[in-house]
Amino acid sequence: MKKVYVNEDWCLACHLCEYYCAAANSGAENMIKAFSGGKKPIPRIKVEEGSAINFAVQCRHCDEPACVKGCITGALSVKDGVISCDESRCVGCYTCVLSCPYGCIVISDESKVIQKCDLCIKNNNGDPACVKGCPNGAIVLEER
Amino acid sequence: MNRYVIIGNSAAAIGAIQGIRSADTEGSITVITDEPYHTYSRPLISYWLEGKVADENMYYRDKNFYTDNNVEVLYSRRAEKIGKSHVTLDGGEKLPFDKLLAATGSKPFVPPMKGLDKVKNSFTFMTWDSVKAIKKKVKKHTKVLIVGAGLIGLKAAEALYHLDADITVVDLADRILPSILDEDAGRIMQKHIESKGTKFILGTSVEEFSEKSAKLTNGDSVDFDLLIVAVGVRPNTELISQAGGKVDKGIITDDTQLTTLKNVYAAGDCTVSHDCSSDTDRILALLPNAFMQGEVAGKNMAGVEAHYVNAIPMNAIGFYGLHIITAGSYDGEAFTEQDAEKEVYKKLVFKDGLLKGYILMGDVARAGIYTSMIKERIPLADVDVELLKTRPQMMMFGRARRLEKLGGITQE
Amino acid sequence: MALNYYQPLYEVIRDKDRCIKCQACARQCANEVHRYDGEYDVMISDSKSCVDCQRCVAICPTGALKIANNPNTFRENANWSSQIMTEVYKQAETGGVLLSAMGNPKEYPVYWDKILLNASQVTNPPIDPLREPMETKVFLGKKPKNVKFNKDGSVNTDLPPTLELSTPIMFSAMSYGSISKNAHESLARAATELGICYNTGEGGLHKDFYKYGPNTIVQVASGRFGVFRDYLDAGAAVEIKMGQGAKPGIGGHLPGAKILEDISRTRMIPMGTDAISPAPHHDIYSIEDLRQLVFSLKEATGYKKPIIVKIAAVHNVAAIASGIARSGADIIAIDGYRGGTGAAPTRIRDNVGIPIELALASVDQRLRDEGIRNEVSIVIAGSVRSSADVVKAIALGADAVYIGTAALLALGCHLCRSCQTGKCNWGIATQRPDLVKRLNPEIGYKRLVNLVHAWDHEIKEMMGGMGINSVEALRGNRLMLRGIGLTDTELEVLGIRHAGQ
Amino acid sequence: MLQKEGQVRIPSGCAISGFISRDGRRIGGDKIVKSISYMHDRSNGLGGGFAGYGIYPEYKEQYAFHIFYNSNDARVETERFLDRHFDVVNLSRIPTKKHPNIVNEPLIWRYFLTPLPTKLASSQLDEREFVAQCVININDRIDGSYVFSSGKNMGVFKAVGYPEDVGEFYRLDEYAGYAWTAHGRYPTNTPGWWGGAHPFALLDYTIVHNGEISSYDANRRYIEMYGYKCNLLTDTEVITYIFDFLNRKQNLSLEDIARIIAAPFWSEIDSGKYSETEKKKLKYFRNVFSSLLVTGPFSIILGFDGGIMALNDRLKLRSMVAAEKDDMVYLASEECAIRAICPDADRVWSPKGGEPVIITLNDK
Repeated sequence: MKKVYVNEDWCLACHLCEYYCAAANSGAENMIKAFSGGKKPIPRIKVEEGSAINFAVQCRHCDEPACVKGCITGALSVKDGVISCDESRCVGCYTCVLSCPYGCIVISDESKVIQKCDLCIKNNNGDPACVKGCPNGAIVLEER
Repeated sequence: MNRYVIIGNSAAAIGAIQGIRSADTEGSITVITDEPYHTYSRPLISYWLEGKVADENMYYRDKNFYTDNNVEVLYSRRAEKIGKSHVTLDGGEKLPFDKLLAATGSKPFVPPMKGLDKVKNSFTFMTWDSVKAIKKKVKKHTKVLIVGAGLIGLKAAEALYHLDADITVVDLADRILPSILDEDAGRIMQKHIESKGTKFILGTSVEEFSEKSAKLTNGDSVDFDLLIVAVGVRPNTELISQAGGKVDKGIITDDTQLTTLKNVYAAGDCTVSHDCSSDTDRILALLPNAFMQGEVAGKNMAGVEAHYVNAIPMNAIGFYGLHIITAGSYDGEAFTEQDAEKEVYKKLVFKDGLLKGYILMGDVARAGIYTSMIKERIPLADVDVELLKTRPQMMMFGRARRLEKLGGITQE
Repeated sequence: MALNYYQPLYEVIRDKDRCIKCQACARQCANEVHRYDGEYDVMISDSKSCVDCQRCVAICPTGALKIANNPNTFRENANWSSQIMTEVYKQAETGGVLLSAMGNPKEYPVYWDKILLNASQVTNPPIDPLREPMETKVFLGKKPKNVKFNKDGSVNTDLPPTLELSTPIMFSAMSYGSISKNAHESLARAATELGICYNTGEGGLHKDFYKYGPNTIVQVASGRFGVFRDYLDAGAAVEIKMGQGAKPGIGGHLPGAKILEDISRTRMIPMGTDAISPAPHHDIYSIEDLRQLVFSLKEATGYKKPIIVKIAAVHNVAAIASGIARSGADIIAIDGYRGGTGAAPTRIRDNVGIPIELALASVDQRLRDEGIRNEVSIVIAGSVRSSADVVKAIALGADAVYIGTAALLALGCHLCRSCQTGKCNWGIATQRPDLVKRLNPEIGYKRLVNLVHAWDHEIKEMMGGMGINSVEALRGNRLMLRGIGLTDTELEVLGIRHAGQ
Repeated sequence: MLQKEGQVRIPSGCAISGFISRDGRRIGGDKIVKSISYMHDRSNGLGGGFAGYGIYPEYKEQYAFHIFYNSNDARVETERFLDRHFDVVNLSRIPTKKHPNIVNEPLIWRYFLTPLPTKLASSQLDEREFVAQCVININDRIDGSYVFSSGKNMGVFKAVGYPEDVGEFYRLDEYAGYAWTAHGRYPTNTPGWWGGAHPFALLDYTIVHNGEISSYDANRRYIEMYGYKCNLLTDTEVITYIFDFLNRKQNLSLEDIARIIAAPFWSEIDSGKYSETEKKKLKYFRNVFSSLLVTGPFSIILGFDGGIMALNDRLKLRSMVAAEKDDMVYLASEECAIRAICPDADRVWSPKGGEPVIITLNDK
């Protein structure tokens, strides 16, 4: 399955992936609207910055997903290899936050339920927004 | 064609069904449950009581789960006895099996307490039915006494808080949530809960109940309209022990979840697990644990070898909006950071060059990275400990490990 | 400083309705123009530091930024322009030589834009490159004067060392040091994929890039940086750099601050020391000295590699070229006054040298008049901006062109002409690791390949239009050119007729 | 005033025809006139001409110069030049017949010459080079004088007019040769000048050409480095010089010359159809003589001592047909021009672009 990978040699820590991700999944029609009025939608990708190395991390869509197995409500599920969350069923217990070895489950500021990368299959973005938005080709969608 | 029988209808049972079906789409699966409900999530009962989760969201898997997986469910039936190749149901009916799973879970423990029989509105907090009964009795300002300041007692308290009940929690211990929090963290949580109006009476116990009042050992008495006893749970091990299977604190299994009985497996809260963080055998009554044990059991029942290892105690839970994530064992050298004002607490426990356990309160983001450190026994020598202490992050791993973990690339 | 005698050149214009305060601009500006103020929750811009490199504009996800000319004006004066005044103020302030980068930006005539191409109508069919073969392969190097025959009467097909290019375009000399390693890698990989050559410049050859040797021209310049046996052996050709169009008559200076570990090793000079290329080669004070160096290099490389001599286009370029053609060199590279540089004194860059178009025309004609055009190939450089410029250059007589600025543009350069600061926000003219990283060679090399492919297609279209299906039939074919708006002298130097004639 | 050849570059379309008897049988000039007349519509009356080989058996050791003079003064000056360099064995006006369609004729003279041995020796040139340089000298330097034929035992006859009229004008029925070529011209912007008509000749090389080459200036500027002067600015002129340069000066065979001026495409060279040696040679030619690649449409017939050769551009952008009958080989822009004089050819074919058809006398 094609997954999103980040090449840390080329990540510039510009954090644009976070913004493209947040905007794409905000339901707003564009980035300006997504962030209008001081709104700060939470991205499902997270840039880690080091002194020389930076990289972004997002869901690895594991073959044996601890988050899905541990989910107490059944909100997390796997379909065609893509792990996604039915946010209407999440109660915010964060067992998945506890379980994810990559720290890729994020908590919505507003609803307090969790959000996670679903490779943009649920929005109208086409290829994942982080991949399309990365200015340096550091984020790729590929088979490995 | 294999005949699979599963006693129980919760996480371990569902895990087993998924495990069996990943390997065997043909065999027949029969589930025996003494409840009348489609599989539902027990941890959700407090949310249901609070009104946060509606009936239709109580279910652990969607409506078609059994049909889709070709499972027959015997609702409101009890398994009375396990034989060599059949289960005797209530009413004497015999259900033959080739492989059996005991996913019998646990039951509330109600210790003998003087005068308890006089209390009409006494409840435990374990099943959907129990909270349904509670809901009928609770109105605004209903006085509720909860015995037990553990996870169940406080989840019950939180739910009732949302129903504007007047809540008092009594516990023999001098702090709350002693099973998962240390004293400092417990204090922060206690303060937080108290700030919402819930009262604690700690270090004391009920000497004697009357119908609507409890006399405490410290001499005080507490009036109540409704009593919830939440002092603990006990695994349902009788079926196995009666059949001759080995039982200790819970049902004993090997790491394929096989009991000491041939063709009989067990999974979930009724079993004993090996906690790899403390290297001890104990009951890990946790939903993820139950599901994964069930899944391993299911695979083995269907003939695919699987092992359940790396189990650790872990909890992700929130009370009155303050979240905690904890995992592992707290036996070792501790690094702590706290800001009681902001209700933020962090404790990392190191031993033998490994991260053994942690408590995160308030800021729980990315806690799973710590969990993976414990489960995978990643040596501290391999990570940047300063970064580890700052916050959970992938940056603390070396480049090679990051490439492996994040990039799926293993370097020679 | 109490008084600002001059004002910033540019003004950062931020559309507050569009800005989402993502701070990408702040993170990406090495000049620290943009800043987020947490206290007031606003983005703040310091226009004074802005060089108009357009990085922030390009990276802004909402199109909230524009860089505009500062509308502030000095009183208009056709003689004392704002720029000249500002330069006086700067020099009065610093006492220093003005430095600039990239090519001469002044409004001198661009002859490429005053030359028009021909196309076939009726008497001669245009050729459709999508249907018919259309060839752009060229060979650079000396051609034998006469055909020689073997004893059995067959043609002796041995040739002097030759560079074979899939298309008559090469990447011009840009040293590792003046540009980043990633920029070099992009050029090297692109040249390899394209079947052309790139040029090391005078910075030596990084050990990682020896594998691109068959597509590498290694340069020997007055500083002799990084020159040793393996280096000479690695390249497909050796270029002796006598001069550079952007700064004829002067040498180069890479400040010690840029001589980091890798560069120091590649240039073979101690870390932190200034890399100074003298103005002349101190072993070449005349043409016969050049001949000695040409043959020294041939000896050193076993007569297997063509030797290129690169000069700046100056007034008597034709005579100089004639001398070079007779020096044993195989290829002459001529760099016009609009050629780029990583750093040059502004006055030199803007006032020394001549346009490459005129230099090329006179060199080609001179060599033909002397009957020695086949002794050397001619490669020209110094602002070849498009495939049309390439076609015109070849029709004027060039065998191939070097592109430098255009290649850098492909890599992201926006011609802010601030290379000398070392803070290139596009990761090209910098050695700062965080900035170098911004040029991902994977992207960079593809963009270069795209550019050259696109130009190659266009060259083929234009050739096809003229009814020419191979680039050798275009070379020196000045009948395909007509001048527009040129004086008789200019037409005479270019050797072309005026449009309508 | 309209400019003539040499003052301006004039593209033109045309008709060409030619034939040879491999046995060396001499065939009357009326045949070639008949052939070219069938392609009347391919000319526009602004030029026609012929080359005959083997037509002066009685003077076969002498160079036959055909010269146009604009004036008697030009003739006098030229003859003074000729006397200085040659032993003139015979001189006369070329016999012509008044023709209503042929007007403004210059003075047309013929000389049979041998280079003066002393002059030749002091020039240190070989004889043919000496003669070629003299021809180029006259054409370049003597105003109003133009040598349009300079080979041995062959002659060019050309004028402004339709080729069939030109043939009558020169009384070609009175000549006989083993090979003939012919040209009907369709220039697009000139009144036509007698010297600009085809064939173009240097020594025994003659070229008739149909086409318009796009590589002209690249070819011209190259060939002029080697002592040639392209005074007429015509394709035919430069192609003739290229043949002369490659064949006479570089000693390359006609086959190899075809591989240079109509070189195979790289895709073809690399296609695997050639041996490594052949590939290397093709690559060598395309490198060393890259400036002699001729692009744009052309079909040419080269006449030379003892044979003729036909060649098309490598895309075959101009028509050319060949035919064979017994010892005869015919070449023409259109098949009708062959059928007119050889209705029952054994074989008729269309040579491929870039592939030369070279026919030589059997005893050569």
